[in-house]
Amino acid sequence: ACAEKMAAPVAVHLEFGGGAELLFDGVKEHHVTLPSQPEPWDIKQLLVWIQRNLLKERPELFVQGDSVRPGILVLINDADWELKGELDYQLQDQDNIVFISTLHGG
Amino acid sequence: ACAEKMAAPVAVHLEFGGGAELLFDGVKEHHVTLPSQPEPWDIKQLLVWIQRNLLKERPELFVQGDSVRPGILVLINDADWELKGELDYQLQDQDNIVFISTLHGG
Amino acid sequence: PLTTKPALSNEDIKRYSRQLLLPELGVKGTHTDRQGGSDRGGLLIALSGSVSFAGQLNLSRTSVLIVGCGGLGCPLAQYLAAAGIGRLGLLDYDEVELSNLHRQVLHGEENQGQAKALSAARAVKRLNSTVECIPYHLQLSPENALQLIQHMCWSSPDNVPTRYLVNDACVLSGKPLVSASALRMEGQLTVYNYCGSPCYRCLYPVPPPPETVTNCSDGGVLGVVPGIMGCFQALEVLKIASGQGSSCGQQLLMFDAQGFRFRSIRLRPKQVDCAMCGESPRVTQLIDYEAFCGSAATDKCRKLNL
Amino acid sequence: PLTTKPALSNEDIKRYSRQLLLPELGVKGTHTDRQGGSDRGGLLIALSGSVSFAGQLNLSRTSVLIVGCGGLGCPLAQYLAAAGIGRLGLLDYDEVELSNLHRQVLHGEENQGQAKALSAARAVKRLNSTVECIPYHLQLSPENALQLIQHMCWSSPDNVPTRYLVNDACVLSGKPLVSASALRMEGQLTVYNYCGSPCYRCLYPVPPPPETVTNCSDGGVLGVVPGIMGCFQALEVLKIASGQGSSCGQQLLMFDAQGFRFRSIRLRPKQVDCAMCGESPRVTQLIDYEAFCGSAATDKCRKLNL
Ligand SMILES: [Zn+2]
Ligand SMILES: [Zn+2]
Repeated sequence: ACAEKMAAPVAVHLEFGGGAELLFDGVKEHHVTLPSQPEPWDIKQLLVWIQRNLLKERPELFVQGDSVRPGILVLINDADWELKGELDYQLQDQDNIVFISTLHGG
Repeated sequence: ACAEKMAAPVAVHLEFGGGAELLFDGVKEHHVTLPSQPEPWDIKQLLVWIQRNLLKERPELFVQGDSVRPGILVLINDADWELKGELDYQLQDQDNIVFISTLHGG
Repeated sequence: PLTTKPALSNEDIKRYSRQLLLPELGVKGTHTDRQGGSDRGGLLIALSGSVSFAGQLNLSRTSVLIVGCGGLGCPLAQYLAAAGIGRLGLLDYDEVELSNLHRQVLHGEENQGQAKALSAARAVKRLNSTVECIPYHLQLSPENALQLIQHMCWSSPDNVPTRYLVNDACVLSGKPLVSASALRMEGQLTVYNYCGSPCYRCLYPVPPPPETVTNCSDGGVLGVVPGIMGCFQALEVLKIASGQGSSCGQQLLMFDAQGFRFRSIRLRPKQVDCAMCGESPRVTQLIDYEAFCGSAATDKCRKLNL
Repeated sequence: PLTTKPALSNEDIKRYSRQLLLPELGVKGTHTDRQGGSDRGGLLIALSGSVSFAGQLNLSRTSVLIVGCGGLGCPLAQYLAAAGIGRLGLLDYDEVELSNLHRQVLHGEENQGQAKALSAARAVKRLNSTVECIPYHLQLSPENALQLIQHMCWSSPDNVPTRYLVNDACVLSGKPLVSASALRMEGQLTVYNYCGSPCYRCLYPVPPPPETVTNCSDGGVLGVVPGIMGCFQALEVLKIASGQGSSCGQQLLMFDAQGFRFRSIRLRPKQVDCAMCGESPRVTQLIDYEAFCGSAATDKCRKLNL
């Protein structure tokens, strides 16, 4: 009975770039499956999940409050997350989410 | 009765580049629909169709015999046509076919 | 102000003949049949001067200020000067060091210790003495920025406070900002404040915490990566200056040199609530950017720490 | 043959310090946490020389022959020299003309009339005198090609006969060929004869009819487009030479500068029936390429016609 109320697991493709990958052992691409839960997954919950499951140290370099820290841009399927609802965007199966740190070198 | 034996019309996206577009009034992209015909369309027939319907002059700069002239590379859905059967490849609806002339400048 | 060239000289036509053949820069609307050898006709038309070289003249009437004569600024200055930009402002407060030469290719070994702005200006002059080249050996500041961008289209990378300063000065002066950066084996490119595209603050309203900012001294960089990104900047500046327009507005181009991958991202439009370019801007003049960002506008101190 | 450097000098470490920070070139396996400022530790390790700089040493042991010191060869030579390649052969039969300067940025106004190979070599020396730089003011021919590529990794663009000549010499010597071209506002890049990727003849077994070949004198080119393509070549040569390997094998990269679009195409593998690199090659030594292609290996005559 409980299972009927649960959303199915969601498989998403996460990418980190511009230096953000250095917080994830230098690994730029991660294929992950988010488990079933009563409500649909949104970006806000994804950030919590990443902090608990992928990010092993120095969370302050990745998140600030319940969002990403200033200077990190989030892309949902190759578009700026601002165009998609930011933290409230509901993840779809096979979504591609990119976290890109702004570069400052030259 | 005849209609049942005919293949449906095929919409394909044609692109010309590397200078080949100059034989088509400088237009690089063409969305065309190939009419119904008894057999499926293949690249060999597409070349004839292009010669009759798009290419207005100097066919010798585009075709040689029943193939493209040496120095033009054909790409089927972003892959070298050699990987797809070359002239015998059967066109699918929404295929992307690129004709690219090799550049020699520097 | 830049003196307006009425027409191209014979010398100009000879120098730029290969790019005058492009319909985008020279012979408008005559690009039929270049393929078949009849293009020689095109060049003859070009050389006889019987058509207007609108794009090239536009270039010769454009001023560009390059903020930073480093890994990005060197190729940028080089290709803008080669193409015949009218005026080039070359700004850098720093001097040439040996560790710059793996990527800052306008400078030479003999220029070590010299002001980068002067060294770059000399190199540019060797390439094209018809470009009006103005070296600025100084730090861009809220006091001098607005004056420096009089009559100038912009282009810049730098540290975080200078990025906000350049952005704000561009918005206040209504100039586009062709911005790039490179670190390790990655590059990013965006054209800000251009035809409805966002400004830097629309994208990054809050500066990043200083401890999250890595520069080339810290992170390293393969020299040819800023080379590529600086060339990309030059391309977009030339397209804007010649009148074709940039195709990078409201886009972020990301380049991964390791995997040789490009990704083009659709960005948000100009934000109505942006503090700088929005409908009721809260920032109406240049401010103290070091205080705003909590970090210095040079990385000199960091270098000295090593 | 190139003398093998046992280790980097202190001067080398200073000059290349920014690229030695890259795990790909210098400090292997220590790229943790650069983000947070602890990268300073990385640089200290690099400067103390306590690790092997394998990638940088590989570069210093690599010879590259650049065929053509023009729009592509200039940025290529510039960034290979800056990065610390060991030996650079600079080959060009031509002299510097005013109409070259909009894209051939290693040369200056004062070099007009001089051999391009010599002018380029002088510019490269200014940038990095530690690179062994050999100018060849001559035409590449079936007689000299195999000797010139002794101990050399290759890279080249040019007219059609020279392209086949370079390809065949590379196959016979087992060298990769990083090849690019640029015309109008387009560029193409491929790495031939490298790790199972095809050779030029696998892709183009029959030369194009001479009347279909357009060069920069005919078609025009925006100077920064070969600038970008030459930087791409430099990147791939550096990746191959440092030991990372190219990511462009069996790929054709097409760049459209007008729309700022990149497209990467999967190419056919090495062809078993290729006349040059196939299982039973029909061509086993260099041939007469002007006869094979039905055109001259220079575009000098065409220029004189104008
Ligand atoms: Zn804004
Ligand atoms: Zn082959």
